[in-house]
Order: sequence, then C-alpha cells, then structure tokens
Amino acid sequence: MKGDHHMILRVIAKCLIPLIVIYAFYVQFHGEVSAGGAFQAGVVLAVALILNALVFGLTATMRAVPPWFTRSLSAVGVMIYAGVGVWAMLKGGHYLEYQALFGEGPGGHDGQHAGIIIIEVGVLFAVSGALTTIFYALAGRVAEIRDEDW
Amino acid sequence: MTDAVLGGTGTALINILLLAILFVVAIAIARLRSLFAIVMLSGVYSLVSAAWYILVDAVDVGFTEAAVGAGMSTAVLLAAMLLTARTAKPEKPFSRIGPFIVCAAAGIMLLYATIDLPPLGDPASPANSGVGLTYLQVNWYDTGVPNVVTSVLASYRGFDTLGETAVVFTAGLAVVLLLGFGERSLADTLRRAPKSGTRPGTVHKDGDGT
Amino acid sequence: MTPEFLIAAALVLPLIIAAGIAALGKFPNLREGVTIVGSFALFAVVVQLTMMVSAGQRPELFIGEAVPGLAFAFRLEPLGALFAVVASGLWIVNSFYSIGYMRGNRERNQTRFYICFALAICGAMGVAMSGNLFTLFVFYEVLTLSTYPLVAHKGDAAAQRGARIYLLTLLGTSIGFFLTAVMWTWALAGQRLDFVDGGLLAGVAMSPVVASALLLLFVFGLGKAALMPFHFWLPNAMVAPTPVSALLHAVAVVKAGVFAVMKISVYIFGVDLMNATPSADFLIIVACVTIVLASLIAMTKDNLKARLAYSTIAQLAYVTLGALLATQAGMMGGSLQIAAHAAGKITLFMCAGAIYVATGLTNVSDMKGLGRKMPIVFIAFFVASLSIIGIPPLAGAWPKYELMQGAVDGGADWVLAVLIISSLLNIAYLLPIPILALMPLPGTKPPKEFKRPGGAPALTVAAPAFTAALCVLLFFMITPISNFLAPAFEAPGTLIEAELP
Amino acid sequence: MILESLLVSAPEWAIDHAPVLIPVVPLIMAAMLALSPSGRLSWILSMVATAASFYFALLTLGRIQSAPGGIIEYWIGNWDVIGIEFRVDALNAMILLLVTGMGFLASIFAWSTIVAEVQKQKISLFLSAFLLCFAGLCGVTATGDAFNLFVFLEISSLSTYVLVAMGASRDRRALTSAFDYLIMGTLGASFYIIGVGFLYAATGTLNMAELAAQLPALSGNRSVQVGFAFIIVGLGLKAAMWPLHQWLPNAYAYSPSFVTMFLAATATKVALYAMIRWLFTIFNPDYAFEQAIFTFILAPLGIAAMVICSFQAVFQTDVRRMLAYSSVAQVGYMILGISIATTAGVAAGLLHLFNHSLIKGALFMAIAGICINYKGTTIRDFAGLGRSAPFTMAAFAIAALSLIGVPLTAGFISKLQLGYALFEHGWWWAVLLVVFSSFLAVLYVGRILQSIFFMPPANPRKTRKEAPLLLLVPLWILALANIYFGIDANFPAGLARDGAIAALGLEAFQ
Repeated sequence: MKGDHHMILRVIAKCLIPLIVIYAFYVQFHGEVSAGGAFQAGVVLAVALILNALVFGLTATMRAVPPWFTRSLSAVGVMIYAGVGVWAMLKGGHYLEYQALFGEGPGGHDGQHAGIIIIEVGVLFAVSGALTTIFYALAGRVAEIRDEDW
Repeated sequence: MTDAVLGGTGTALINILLLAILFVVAIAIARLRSLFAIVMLSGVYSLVSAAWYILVDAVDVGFTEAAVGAGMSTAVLLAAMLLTARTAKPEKPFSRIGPFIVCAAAGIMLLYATIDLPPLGDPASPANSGVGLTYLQVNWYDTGVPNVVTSVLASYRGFDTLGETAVVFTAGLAVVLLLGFGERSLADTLRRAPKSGTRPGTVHKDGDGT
Repeated sequence: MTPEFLIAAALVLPLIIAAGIAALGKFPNLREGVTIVGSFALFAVVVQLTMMVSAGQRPELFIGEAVPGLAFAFRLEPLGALFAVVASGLWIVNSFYSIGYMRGNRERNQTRFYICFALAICGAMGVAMSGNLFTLFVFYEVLTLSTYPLVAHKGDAAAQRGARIYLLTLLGTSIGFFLTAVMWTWALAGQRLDFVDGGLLAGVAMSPVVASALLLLFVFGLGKAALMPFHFWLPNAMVAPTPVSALLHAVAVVKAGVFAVMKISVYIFGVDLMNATPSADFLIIVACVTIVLASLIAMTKDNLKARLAYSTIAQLAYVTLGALLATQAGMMGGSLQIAAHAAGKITLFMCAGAIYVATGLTNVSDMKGLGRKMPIVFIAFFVASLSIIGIPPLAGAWPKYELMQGAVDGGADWVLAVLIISSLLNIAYLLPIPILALMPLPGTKPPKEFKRPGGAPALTVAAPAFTAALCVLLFFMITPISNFLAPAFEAPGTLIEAELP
Repeated sequence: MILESLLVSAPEWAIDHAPVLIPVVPLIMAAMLALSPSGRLSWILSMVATAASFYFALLTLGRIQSAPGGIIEYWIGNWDVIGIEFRVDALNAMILLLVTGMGFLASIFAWSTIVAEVQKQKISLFLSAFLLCFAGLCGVTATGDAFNLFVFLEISSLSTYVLVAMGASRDRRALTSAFDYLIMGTLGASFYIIGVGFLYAATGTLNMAELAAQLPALSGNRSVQVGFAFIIVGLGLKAAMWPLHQWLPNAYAYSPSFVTMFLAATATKVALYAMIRWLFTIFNPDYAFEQAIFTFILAPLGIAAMVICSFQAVFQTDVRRMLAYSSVAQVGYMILGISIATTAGVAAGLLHLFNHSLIKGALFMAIAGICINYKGTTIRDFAGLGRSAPFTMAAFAIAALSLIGVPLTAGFISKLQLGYALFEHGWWWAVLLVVFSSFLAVLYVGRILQSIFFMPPANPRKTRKEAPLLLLVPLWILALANIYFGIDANFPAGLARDGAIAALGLEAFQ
C-alpha cells in the first residue's frame, strides 16, 4: 500500500459511524412514537459496522466485533423474543400476551410497554447480528479487498 | 386514484415520474450484463421505491426499503459480487421465453385483478374498514402505544414479527452454513501479515465458536 | 372346537410352520419334520371344517375392518371347502415329494423354499375361506408374492426372467383389472363386498354394458386363471423346481385363479346375472379358444414340463368355462374339475420331477423306453393321463360329463364339440409319453443310465403313485362330493337358509 | 386409548398451550442450537424439541378427538379477533401429528447420517436449520392466519434451501439444485403473498375463518379470483404439483440423505395441506369458478403427474431421483382425490398423504442407511445389497411394496379408498389411470427390488455392513407402521375422514 489515499474517507467515516449508531438507537427506541422500529434499527446498526469494515478493513472490524459474537447475538435475539412469549405463558397468559407479564387488567399498559421494548431489543439483536454475520461470511471469503479490485 | 387523497395533479405527476423511473431501471437491470452496474441500479430502484412509498403515505415501509433495500442489500450484494465474476454470461436467445410468458401472464392477471380493487385510500374499502379500523379504535386503550404501526407489529401481530425475526436469523444461519464463518480468511490474513498489536490467538479461539 | 378357532387355525398354522421352518433352518431333518407335521395338522383342521360345511354349517370368522367397509372376514362354503381340502391335502403329498426332490437334486436355499411354500399355502387357505372380495384380493396377492421367490428359486438368468414375467403378469392383471373390478363392485353394490348366496350384485340394477365390463375385468383380472391371452406366465414359470410347478399347477396358484372365477360368478354375480350378462358368451368363446389352442400348442412342445403347462392352461379353462356357462351342471362340472385336475396334474408333474431327478431328462423324445427302468413312475403317469383325458373309471370323467350336460342346459351345444376335440387332443399329447416309455417301438435306442445312482428317490416315486391311486378313488367318491357341492349352486334362500343353525 | 390417558396425565398448561408450543419449542431450540458447543449435544436437544412437538401434537389431537368436530382456537397474545389465531381442527391436527411424528423419527436417525455427510463444526448449525424448517412446517400447519402462514412458510423454505445445498460436500450439483429450488420456491412464496394481498384488499382481514365467512359474498370479485389463482399456484409450487415440480427431483437427489428423508416425508405434505385448507375451508367449493378449477385443472394435473412422472421414474437410474419422480406422481394421486371434492375423495387424498409420508420416509431412510456405508445411489450400486444389509433392505422392500400398493400394506388401503371415491363420483376412467400408474410403480420399484435381492453385487463386498442401529430403529418403526396400517387402518383412515369432514365444513358425523 502506498500511503493512505483514503484519508478523507476515513476521517468522515470516523465522524459518521458514531452518528449512525446513535441514529440506530434513536430509531430503535423512538419507534413507539414515530416511524421505524427494531428492524430498521438493526439494519442501520449493521450498516454502521459494515461501513466500518469497508473503510477500516474487515480484520479490524472482526477483531472489534468478532464473528462468533454476531452469530450468537442473532440467536440470542430470537431467544429473547420467543422468551417473552414463554414468560407471558408462565404468567398464565397466552403466548406473547404482554398484558399478562405483570398480571395487569385491561387498560394497564406497563406489560405492553415492557413487552414491546424487550421484543424490540430481541429483534434488534437478531437483525443486526444476522446481517453482520452475512456480511462477514461473504466478505470473509476473500482476502482484504484491494483498491484495484473496485 | 382519487385526487382527494393524493392532493392534486402535481402529486399525480410525481407519481407517474417515479413509477416511470422504476420501470426504466427495472428494464435496465434486466438488460445489463455488468453485475456491478446491476447492483448499483438495484440500489437506485430501492431508493426510488422508498420515495414512492413515502408519497403514498407508507412511511414505515419507505424507511425500511431505504434501510434494507438501498443500504443493506447493496452492501451484501457487493460483497457477494466479490466472490464471483463481474459480468453475467450472455444468455442464449429464446432461453427467456418461458420466464417472459410467466411474467406476462402474471402481469395480465394483476391488471385484471385491479379492476375490482377499491381505490387507494378509500376510507370505505374493506382494508380500511375491517380489522385496520379496529386497530385504530382500540389501540390506545389496549396498548398505550401512540404509533399504531408499532403496536400492530409488536403486539397485535407480534407473532408474525417473531416469525420474521426467525426468518432473518435463518438467513444468517444459511449463509454461515454455506460459506463458513468468515473467520478462516481472518485467520489467514492475520497469519500472513501479523501486525504489531494483533492477537491472533484470540481470533483462533473465537473461531472455534461452535 | 369352534368354527372361528378352526378358521383362524387354518390361516395361522401355515404361518407358524413358516416360522418354525425359519427357526430350524440349520437342521434339515427337524425342518422337514415341521413341514410334514404341520401339513397334516392343517389337513386335519380343514377336514374338520369341511365336515361342518357338509353338515350345512357355514363357519365364519370376522377379524376386523382395515377401514370401515374393508373387512377381513372369512366364511367357508362348499366351494371354498373343496379348494381348501385339495390344497391342504396335496400339500402333504407335495411336502413328501419336495423332500425327496430337493435333497435328490441338492438344491440350494431349501429353507427359503419351504418357508415360501408354507406362506403360499397360507395364501391359498385365505383365498379358499375368504368371506368377501377384499379378503380374497389380499390373499390372492399374498399367494402371488410368496410364490415369486419360489419361481425364481434357481436364481439364474432364465429363472429370473421367468419369475419376472410371472410377477408382472399376475400383479399387473390383478392390480389393473381385478382391483378395479373390486372397487367398481363396491361402488355398485352400495359399499359392500361380501360373498352373498345368490350373488351380491343380483338385485342391483345396472346396464348390461356395465355388467359385461365388470365380468371382463374380473375374469381377465384373475390372471392366475391363465385364460388366454394372459396365460404366458405359466409356461414361463416352468423354470421353477418341479415341486413348485406342482404347487402352481395343481395345488394352489392356477387353482386359486379358477376358484376365484368360480366363486365370483356364484357369489358376486349369481347365476341369473351371469346369464343376463352379454360378455359371458364372449368369455365362453375365449375359454373354448384357450382350451383348443393350448392343447394344440402342447402337442408341439417336446419339453415335458412345457407340455404339461399348456395342458394345465387348457384343462383349467374348463373351470372358467363351467363358471361362465352359469348352469348348475356347468358349475358343478367346473368345481369337480378343480379336484379332479388337481389329482391328475400333480401326478404328472411329480412324475416329470422324478424322471428329472433320476436321469436329468426333460424332453419327451428322450424318454422312449425309460418306462422299463422306472415302471411305477410311468404307470402313475399313464393313469393320471387317462384321468386328465377323462376316461372312466378315473376322476377326470365326471367333470367332463357334467360340463357337457351344463353346455347343453345352457344352450351352447357347440361347446360339446370343443370338449370332445379337447379330449382327443389330450389323448394325442399325453398318452404317447407313457406308452412309448413303457412299450418303446422296436429299434429305439435304450435310454441312458441314471444320472443319480439308484434312480429316483423313493419319496419321489411313492408320491405320484399315491396321487394316481387318488385319481381312481375320486371317481368312486363322486356322489358325496357332488352332494357336498350342490348347495353352492342351489337357488338362494331355499336350502341354505333352512340349514343354517 | 393412548390419547385419552395422555390427556389425563398432561398438565393443564400443556393442554391449553399445545397448539402454539408445537412450533415455538423447536423455534427456541433452534436458536439455542446455534450457540451449542458440541454437535452431539445439539442432536440430543433437537430430539428433545421434536419429541416435545410430537407430544403437544398428540395432546392437540386428543383435545380435538375428545370433542367431535371440535376446533381449538388459540389467539396469540390473547387478542381476540384482531390478533393472530392458531386454529386447529381435525384436518390440521392430523397433519401436525404426521409432521411432528416424522420429524421426531427423522431427528433420531439424523445423527448417524449427519456425521457421515456434514462437516463436524457445522453439525450444530445444520440441526438448527433442521429445527427451523421443522418449526416452520408446524407453524404453517397450525396457524389460522393467512399471513402468518406465509411467515412460517418462509422460515421453512429458507431453511430448506440451505439444507438442500448442504449436500454440496457430497455432490456439487446440490448447489445448483438448491438454487433452482430457491428461485422456484421464492416465486411460489411471492405468488402466495400477492394472492393474500388481494384477498386482504377485498375483505380487510387475514384470519382464515373470517376470510371464509366474508368470501361467499365476494365470489364474483375479480381480485378475489385472481388472489385465489395466485395462492393456489404458489402453494402448488411448494407442493410439487405437476407441472410445478421441476425443482423436486434434483433437490431430492442431491441433498444430504437426511434432508431428503425429512423433506419427502413432510414438506410437500404441508404445502398440500395448505392447499386443501384454501380450496375447501376458506374458499368454498360450491363457487362456480372453483368447481371448474377442480374438474378442468386440478384433476387433469393430478392425472398428468400420476402418469407422466411414473413414466419418468421408470427410466431413472438413480434411486433417489426415481423415488423423487415417484413422489410427484403420488402427489398427483392426492390431488386427484382432492379434485373430486367429496368427503370420500378428500379423505382418500389425506389418507394417501399420510401413508405416502410413511412410505417415502422409510424408503429414504433406508437409502440414507446405504449412503453411510456405500458410495453411490444408482440402481447398479444397489445390486446385491439384499445380502450385505438384509435388515435395511427388508424394511426398504416393505416400504417399496407399500408404494406399489400391495395388499396388507398401507399404500394399498389408500389406493383402494381413492378408487372407491373415484367410482362413487363416477370417474371410472380415472380409476383406470390410477391403476395404470400403479402398474408403472410395479415396474420401477421392481427394478430396484430385483437389483437388491436378485443381482450379484457389483463389486463383491466381504463384510456385511448393516446400517447403524440408530437408523434401523426408526426405519423399522416406519416399515412396521406401513404393515400395521395396511391391516388395521382405522386410525389413519379415521383421521383422514375427520380431516375431510373438517375441510369440507360438514357437520361431524361419527
């Protein structure tokens, strides 16, 4: 490699990536009120990571967020989501009946809020984990992409 | 489409313009041989359709389309493209007759079906007066979530969302099963050029995750 | 013992025997002991059942329904009893004979042979005692499948080819036509398949075309009956060892086919419907053509077993003919033919097998003068030939007489001519064999020495001698036998209803 | 009966939540397997999950049967009417039992073939994909919501694609066949969802029962008709209905032998179930346009499958391909039964569906047993195996005879029932074609059996190599079930009859 001729790219990316992550979390937690939700947040989060990988190299990214972690994250996400359903069931409700989480009567909203937030976390985990895993698997097949290849 | 909903000829023109762009891009994707151009054009397609979704008041769908279609898919497609050749092989003439007939038939049927579809945004249409209306009516009392889309996705039809989460998980699983974990190449890279400060050992240990 | 138990015993005994044979495969003497003892036990059971039938009882056994409407039900009536007695009785003889033949020939896979034999007998018992078409079909196929390994016993290319033709023809006709006919009957008869005295379909209104098609499906679907043009499996199956040929021709397989034709015409169609069915006349012609053509072909065959095979095709078409004539005498003749032909044909085959074990000869032309060295075998052959031809005082005389009577009753006088021609042809292709063997023309080369030291094993000689004697005996027992059978062909509702306990 | 004692002994929560637990347990377990450190542990967990599903399916069936004509309605999230419903009646209770039962047997035998065919470090993920597929199939069967069905269909399809592609380590052609399957399957799923979209636009609901209630008023609506067509084509693709079956022979021939067995026994059956659900429960066969479709489209397609694919099967040299074509042909029988739209016809179709699952499960399981020890699955490779692996091949022979429809096997009963139904409907010509196709089955099955039992081995093998015990046990369970249900078919036939009554919406009569 002859010098770093991606300087501008790197600097801008360095500024952008934290913003993207923050935006992801905004989308995630503001989903109750406005457009967006965990799916979109998960994608945005994964995109942040992918941007990181494209600009700073796959190896560095993989070292920061290892593949086993993303893979497990996705599985854990599914388990969180499905687990909320089981939790409701253990509380005597139907599957995924958030109302039953805290044993509220109709009109009580704590269970709904808690349930929705937890499952959204599950979705976030599952989506960002799975998408990053997919990217890792695809990009990891070839050695680092050189400039001439683009 | 009633003007009352879409608000004047201006919007209608933009509608037509966007759909025309979509049509042209789709034709171009079908005709092109260069995979890179195809990937980029499909990103364009997603972006334009996201814009159009927002125009027809489906903000959530538009947002998702922009994030997944234009962002994620393009990145993944590019990564996949690296594994293969850059241009598609030219196909034999007439080899696409079958798919063309299928497409034409499906298109004709779709057109035929639209005759009896209710107009877009018609408040009396079944889609707006059926269970959709009920959601709007009972949502606040039931869930206390201001955004009905969220409460439908996460609560009323939360099981579908669980299923979709599982679909995403399956997709990740599928790619890993087929292509490996991507860790081998990482390990290779590390072995070939051990830079200062790297800890190859951890990676190897991690790579044996399952 | 209750009739239910006896029927169950008749069905289960062969299975137990098969299991015993499988378990004792390592000890040939014990294994054969099981076969012999079992066959006697089965015969005893069947005889007891037959006595009940002759006393007017109709032993029944209902095991259960596979699905509603498809019942495993058994009901023994005179026809079935006759077939059961023939099959189980001849199994005893054939078992003794098999022991001599298989050991004398040093055949391989003898355990498999005896197991399949026992299973085939189980199939035959099931066919004989079946109380509805479903049960009949099931056991008919059991018989097909269990005899397939027997036909393929030798395992060489010819045996495999013969066995494949055997299996494909029988399975093809039974699945293609017979099963269709069964399903059709079910739909026509209002979801019933039972064998009913006087005919299940007797009261059902249907067009002559439907009845014709149904009858054609039944008769051709019973490929085991070897009616032309579905006869070719039988000559092809002669690659099997001789005891198997005896089983195919005399004991169970072809018999099961013609028996089923008889049973279906009596208990599914009934006499009246048979007479009203146009295709019956066509089938009578087919049967007559089969009789004459098969006899003619038999004359051209030099291979003894091939000649006997075509003879079987011709002779058992008599039974089909009798059933199709649909007169009391005709049906009686056909039924008698089942017994008479069994005794005669098994003798002939066992003689052929004895000759093969002793000398390795299979061609008729090589057997001239052989009778001097094997007198008992050829005398038995001679007696059995006379019986097949139908010369009194031998068993074969009665069925021919009854059939002629039936033909006249049924207004098909020309069938008389066919029967007479057939007898003449029988004389032409059967009699020269024993006569030339016993009294060779002057100048014939003396036959070769025995391949096997000591000639044919004693068991392979004693068995045909016994059955030859049976041919004579049957002639004189005709009155009890026909009295026994008569209720089957009586008009429904009179005799049988009265005698039911 | 066993079911009753199960019901009595089961805890209350299990009975209450049984329908939803059937897919959820394997779904959670699938996620857990992705974290599992050892393949063997994963295998045991996958067995636990499928066994649990099987148990819940039995409970569900018991609940249905204890109340004749009963329907279990389970609203997920307890959102009555506006949420997603799991709705189990006699029809899907039967399919659930079949799928979970076959899945359980498949997971038992999985280990011995997976270790031979899948890389060691991928076993956990492979089993995870299997459980996802299993959960998806269960979900498709249990759900009462048109869109939820699509979601589960996607879960099962996606995992199926990758399971098929996993055969690449044995034969690279698995990749292309998986890709073909992916294209066709995605097309099918898209068609389905387009159809559902039209129906939603026309009715404003996704609940199947609600759809069924609203559709009669809309029978002339064009978007409903087009939606119907799209849904049937989409499901037909999944069910390998002729001529939409092109993906199936390759997918069966090149995927790992475990996957072939599981798919053959369950996947097309579930799609066919969904089709029956749409054809009869949601749409009413009394519609004029549906009547015409039954007589002039479904029946000819079923017959074409029966005859043409049986013919194609006769000329195959690879046993798995041959059986794959035979599967398409057998789907033809089922569709023919369905197409006459009488209780007897649908019951015969369902019974054949049940029996065919047992048959193909046993056949492909035996082939998997052969693949472990011997290379190659052409007919020539099977020569003489009757001596080398007598127990495996005896079970194979039983199932093969059942495939032909030899008496005393399950296949016979269902063909007989089909014939009855056709005769009752007056379609005697169709019976002749069924019979002709059976005869073709004699030919192609006969070729394999003859090679196995009467041909000398291609290369003499000195040692006897039977399939491992773990494989033989489920194999023989299936083989004996084939015989048992050929002698006493009251259980499956009762299920099928109740299922048909439920499908046709008739009042239950017992």
